[in-house]
Amino acid sequence: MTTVADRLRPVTGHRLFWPALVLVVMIAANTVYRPGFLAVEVKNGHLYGTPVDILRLSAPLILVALGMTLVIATGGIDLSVGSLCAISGAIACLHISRAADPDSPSTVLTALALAFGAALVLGAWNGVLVAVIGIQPIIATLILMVAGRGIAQLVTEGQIITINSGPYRAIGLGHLLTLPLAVLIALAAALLVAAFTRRTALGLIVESVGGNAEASRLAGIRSRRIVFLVYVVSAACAALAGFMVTANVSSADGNAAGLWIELDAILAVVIGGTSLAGGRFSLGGTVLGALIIQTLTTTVYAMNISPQTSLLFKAVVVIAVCLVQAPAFRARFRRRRRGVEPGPAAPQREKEQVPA
Amino acid sequence: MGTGERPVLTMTGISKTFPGVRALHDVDFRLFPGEVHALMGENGAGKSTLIKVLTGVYGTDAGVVTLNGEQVSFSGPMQAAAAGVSTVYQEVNLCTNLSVAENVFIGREPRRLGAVRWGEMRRRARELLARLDLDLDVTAQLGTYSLAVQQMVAIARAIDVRARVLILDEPTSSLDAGEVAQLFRIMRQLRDEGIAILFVTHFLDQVYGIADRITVLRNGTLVGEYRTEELPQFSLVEKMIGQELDVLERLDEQQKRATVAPAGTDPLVDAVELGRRGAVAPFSLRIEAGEVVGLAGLLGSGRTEVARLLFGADRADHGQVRLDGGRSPLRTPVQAIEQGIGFCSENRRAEGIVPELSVRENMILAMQAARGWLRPVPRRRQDELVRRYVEALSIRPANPELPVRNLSGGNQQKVLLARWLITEPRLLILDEPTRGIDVGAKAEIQKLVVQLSDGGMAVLFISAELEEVLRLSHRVAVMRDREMVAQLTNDDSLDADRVMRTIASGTPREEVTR
Amino acid sequence: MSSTSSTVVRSWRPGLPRRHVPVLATLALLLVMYGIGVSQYRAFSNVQVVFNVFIDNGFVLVVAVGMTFVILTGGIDLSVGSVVAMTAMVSAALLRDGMPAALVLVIALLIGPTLGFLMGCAIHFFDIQPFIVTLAGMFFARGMCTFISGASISITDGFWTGMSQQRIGNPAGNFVSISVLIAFAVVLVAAYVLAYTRFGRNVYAVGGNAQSALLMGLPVARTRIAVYTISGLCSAIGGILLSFYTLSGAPLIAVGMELDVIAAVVIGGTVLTGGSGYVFGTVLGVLVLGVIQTLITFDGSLNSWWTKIVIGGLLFAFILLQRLIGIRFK
Amino acid sequence: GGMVACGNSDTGGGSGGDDKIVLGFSQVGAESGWRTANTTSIKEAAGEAGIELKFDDAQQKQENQIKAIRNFIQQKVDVIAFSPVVESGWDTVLKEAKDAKIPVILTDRAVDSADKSLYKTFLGSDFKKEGRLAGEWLVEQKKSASGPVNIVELQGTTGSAPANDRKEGFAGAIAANPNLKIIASQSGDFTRAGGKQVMEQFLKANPKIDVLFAHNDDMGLGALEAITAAGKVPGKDITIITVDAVKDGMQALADGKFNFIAECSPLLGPQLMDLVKKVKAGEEVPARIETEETTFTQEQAKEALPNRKY
Ligand SMILES: Nc1ncnc2c1ncn2[C@@H]1O[C@H](COP(=O)(O)OP(=O)(O)OP(=O)(O)O)[C@@H](O)[C@H]1O
Ligand SMILES: Nc1ncnc2c1ncn2[C@@H]1O[C@H](COP(=O)(O)OP(=O)(O)OP(=O)(O)O)[C@@H](O)[C@H]1O
Ligand SMILES: [Mg+2]
Ligand SMILES: [Mg+2]
Repeated sequence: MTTVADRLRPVTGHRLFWPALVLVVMIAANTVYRPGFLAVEVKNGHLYGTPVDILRLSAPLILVALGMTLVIATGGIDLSVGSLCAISGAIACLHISRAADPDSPSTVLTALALAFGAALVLGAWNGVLVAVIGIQPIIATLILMVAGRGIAQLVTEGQIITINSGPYRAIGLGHLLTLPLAVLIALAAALLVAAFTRRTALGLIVESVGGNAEASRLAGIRSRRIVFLVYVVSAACAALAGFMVTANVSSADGNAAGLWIELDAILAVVIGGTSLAGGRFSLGGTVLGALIIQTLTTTVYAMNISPQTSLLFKAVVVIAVCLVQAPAFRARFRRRRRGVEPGPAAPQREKEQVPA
Repeated sequence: MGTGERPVLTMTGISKTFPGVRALHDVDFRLFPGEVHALMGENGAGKSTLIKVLTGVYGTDAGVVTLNGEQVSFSGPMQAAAAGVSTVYQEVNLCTNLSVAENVFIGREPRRLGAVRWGEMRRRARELLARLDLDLDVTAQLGTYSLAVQQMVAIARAIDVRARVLILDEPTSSLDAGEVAQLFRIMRQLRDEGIAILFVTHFLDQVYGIADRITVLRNGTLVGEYRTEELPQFSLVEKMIGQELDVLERLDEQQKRATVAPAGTDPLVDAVELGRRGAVAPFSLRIEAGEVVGLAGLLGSGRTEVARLLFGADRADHGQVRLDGGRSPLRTPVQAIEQGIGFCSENRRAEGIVPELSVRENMILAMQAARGWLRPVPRRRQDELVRRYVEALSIRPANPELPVRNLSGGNQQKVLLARWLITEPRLLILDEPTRGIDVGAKAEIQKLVVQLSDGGMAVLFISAELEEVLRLSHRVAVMRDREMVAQLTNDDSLDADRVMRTIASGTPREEVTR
Repeated sequence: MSSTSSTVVRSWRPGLPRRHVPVLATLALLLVMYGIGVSQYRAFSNVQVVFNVFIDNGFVLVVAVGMTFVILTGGIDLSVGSVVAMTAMVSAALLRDGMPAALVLVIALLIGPTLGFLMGCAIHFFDIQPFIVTLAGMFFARGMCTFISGASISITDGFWTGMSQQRIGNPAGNFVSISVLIAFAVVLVAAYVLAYTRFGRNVYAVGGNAQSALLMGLPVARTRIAVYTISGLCSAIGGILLSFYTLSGAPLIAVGMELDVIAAVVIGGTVLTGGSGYVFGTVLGVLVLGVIQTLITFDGSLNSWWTKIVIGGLLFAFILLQRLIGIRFK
Repeated sequence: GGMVACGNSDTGGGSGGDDKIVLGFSQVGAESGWRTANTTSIKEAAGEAGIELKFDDAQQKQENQIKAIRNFIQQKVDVIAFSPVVESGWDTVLKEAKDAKIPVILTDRAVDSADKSLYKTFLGSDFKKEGRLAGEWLVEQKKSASGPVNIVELQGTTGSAPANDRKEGFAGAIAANPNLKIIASQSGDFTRAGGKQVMEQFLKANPKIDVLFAHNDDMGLGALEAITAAGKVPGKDITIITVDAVKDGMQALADGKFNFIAECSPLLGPQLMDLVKKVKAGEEVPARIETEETTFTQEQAKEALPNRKY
């Protein structure tokens, strides 16, 4: 018995174990409720099924949450991502809708470049407010959160811009190798961010700035530059997500696109094990967190939970997720159990700690 | 001494395990009323843990604590304080956002009808601090004062309580001789009133100056309890480190540093009329390669400010720093590091460690910053460097992947030191590098400074311990009231007495040697 | 030692300006903004315009006071908007079912603090981040709103309509509502609690450094849990005031209010990491947002989206100036 | 007509010298294309009618609307009009308006005040009727259906008046035929993305869906994508009924992807301005005026599409 527990420890001790378990449990519950939940079939050469939907729909959230992870790791927060989604989507769709040939790749590429550029400028604006002027992140980005919706609606003139552009649509709905393109894009972005932070020293530097900004400064880190940078990255991620959200329905809605995605993104980051106080961050955890949130939403729809109770359901699940993850909660739980069976931890640990 | 009486406090069979570390194993400890009891041990021996277990910060795995013969198990410092156990924890644990007066009294403010009496509180705070010879603006935020002052405030807070047990975990590590004397006077007074005092320090002479009894811990286990007069200094050290090392001999063998200022046309660092309004008056200071310059002065005399200006941590509004005779602007830490300057801050918690990061990451941080984010230090190189310094500075536990927050205070200090040694700087500014470090390690660090300077590294050495400064420095710059009043060559004629006199007396500017 | 009283007075004085610079800067900017309004729009100088700002923001003020406690400890409470709505909703539903007003008041005032208490416990004992716990609280309370009723419920109860329509004013016709008086009472009590009680000072200590506060022997657990309970209570009072204000409970009311409230608190000079700030600043923060809103209505020429952009712009201008003044005086 | 914006926007001098009518209008927000068309209509109509418009956007918050009305009272506008964010909770502020002798007109959504003297009239659509019309059309279509007809419903934002009323109206109408069954009903928040996401799950959870009733065009348009992706033919395999008749919706109807739309016209402007003038002149007006609205089938849509304004 002890041996099994011991062998499992490296797994259960991993910081992604609990979020992953939660995800598995949620999927299992869905499958029990509706056995076809996990069914995936090939339709028109594409994979089709609820799991694929979840992956595809969580792609924008994953993107936004990736940027948010870095921002939060520096001890900040970015409330403007939802508005940035709307702005970038609106600019791209506006350009395409005005172009003579909405189907030509060059039109779409220019549109993407324009929108992406605008998002970078706005990200830089956030960065300047936080890193240079020193405004508290939540307020600095609140400005753009409020004004950004206005900008997005200004771009669309309050209407929903509907476009009919194959290449643009593909960002949200296209497939590559039977997989939704959106999933691949999110995956690529995640790998890119992971490579940039973990293959270079960027991750360490970000964590250090978030962990203790003054100590980092005295160790020779250009903290401001890093802080500035993460807001730009966050904006870039938000822009990509904005493209997906709008491409998904082939229309840009300045008001609804990316609405409240900032809360979901923050939730995803925190569920993934990154502390809002800054410091250590976990990209894998964030991705898992985003999947959990999307699965939760899909569950509400799939189980046909009434709109009246769906928020209650969400509240309960969020609390449950956080509780199983909280070490303090598990410690309490375990202590109660240890009375029955002796904890296997002690004897095993002893050997490795006594210094030779 | 009240040894005839019953102990006011006993701890028996205390064990405490942190994930991966057994901090305490079956430790016994007792404390009698009216005695000063020193708790000794190397860095990481478990002293602070024992104290935290006692006051309920940590739960125990096993063991019994009794207070006045009754078994107690505090759920936290609040309960402990209520039961008459007053504690100053290692590292200043106060709220820097509150005023000095509040830090002294919060939790037991004078009140009338439930309302805090601010005036009364300030008055009493002022009185209490005056007992410690401190004249502060008690309405100012605590954070505006230096660490040493904060430490004194923490002590003031602890001695005000009508406690039966007073616990002081390394209270003297950032104090200078005068402050220590003041503190000891009060400790004796309290002892004579029958209060039991538990005292942790790494200064052996302080132990022999005040303690009645000594308990020694090693690696989380109890070595023994001794009467001070029955335990000679060298056997105390042997018991602490568990080997028959002749550390003390080695300490003594260190000679007065040679006075030869290495010849060179241009000094390595040449600060010209460097100053910052409100912090330190303009001063000039040259440091040659391979030279150790000590900074002496009383608490708050501006030593830290000098160091920060040289490093660019604060921006100078007067004068400039020249390196290698050239005129390179030095305005930020980044530039300083590029020029080969390292700065080990005295305030390791606020300005030093990044608590969440591992020992390894903390160590390579400065090196990594200097290389830029695009060129990560290869993992193998990291491991090699980290292993070398963990060994050289005997950092314990020797697991580099532990979050540095879990290390004992002294070991954190060593990690910081390693961070700068790894960058192989040309000038290393050490602000209180030996604070909270045990005898053995301190000797190692001193040896290291000598070695490094022999190897051509310049060192600016700041320490509250004058002996240490004198032992290591080629020259000693003396600070008083935020002004550099003298630079003395450390030749045979220089001793602690003369430095103290320079600090105390008039304006011996003429003594300045260049 | 003979001149103790005089030293007390002296040492109080020099401490005053620097600590209060941010708040004073905010006050000055607020006055400037008001001045701009008066010079630009004719009716802006009516006393009633100022009174209206208070009438319209009384409940926000109360909620912001609760939020101030939470933020001072370094936490955050996202549930306030939903709790406000839930309180109004519960009151409306119970009144509709014919429960006597006094009983409804008691029940409504208990729900918020209870939820706050539970959230505080989760935050403290299980060490879950306040953001998440209160977000779940927000989902829960909002869910309860729609659960109680999908549509809004009017309140016709005599006590409620009385409280709502009672005007306390002068013969010239200017008036404030009872809610304003209640809000002021809450502000005064909160200011007193923060400045003059042990609990209040503990709030600052926990916000400054919770670990230190614990080692200093302060009741960190109690304080933490209490601030969320207080925030819940303030939200409940805010909810009652809102139900006076609108004489109804609506499931979708006060959506996004938490952000307004947080913004108000922060604009008022309270630092989000905790440990510094004043209730008076929060009052100013609420007024700033209220005056911005008033300015925009008086203008009356803005498009829907320009409204948002201008609100963002004014917010930015305000915070930038506040920050610059703060830096200058440091 | 050709009045350039010569007046300095500062005072709105209205009630001063010239007798241009000043109308204070508080809009819900700009949460949908429908709403924007509504705003545009009102602005244009005000310009044409020579009425000075003080426009306020409440950003979907009742509090903001109450504030705006109070400020209109302070500015002594001639008439106040607003589209209430929610039905209830207006008595206090409307009483203040009444005391200040400023007449109030409601547009688009009603209020539930017991005291009908607080406002002059209501101008707008009847959401319940829209739901009912949609339901009645369906009952008519399926009256020969022998087996059960499975309906899924995409609700608007939970708790909003149009969502509640359309649901109620629709449910009431289809009760006439026990074969018609709503097997799933979920909120799509009035957005295309919401409609699409919910529809995807409806399709997976329910193998046989015959009818979709969406509370607005946008959700219906989103659902279209989901239906297509599932390999079904919208308008054929699944009958789609929506409300609103915005341009994109009409296009879909004309293209045969939708089957029926109950119109909910945002073009209230001209009617509103007429009312304002009448009210200002002290004329009697009916207590309730419904916007001229109709319903569209696919054929009607093809005809109407070329001259739709929005
Ligand atoms: N919170 C913690 N988590 C994990 N390990 C800890 C924690 N606190 C202390 N330790 C470990 O427990 C051991 C004892 O530490 P302690 O702080 O008691 O040492 P100390 O004797 O006070 O040393 P110093 O003289 O350096 O202050 C060390 O190995 C330390 O790394
Ligand atoms: N005894 C004292 N009374 C009042 N203020 C003091 C006292 N000692 C120090 N200070 C204040 O502490 C602040 C920091 O001084 P600084 O850090 O430069 O001193 P230092 O020489 O480095 O001292 P140390 O490093 O020993 O703390 C100064 O602002 C000074 O006013
Ligand atoms: Mg220690
Ligand atoms: Mg110093």
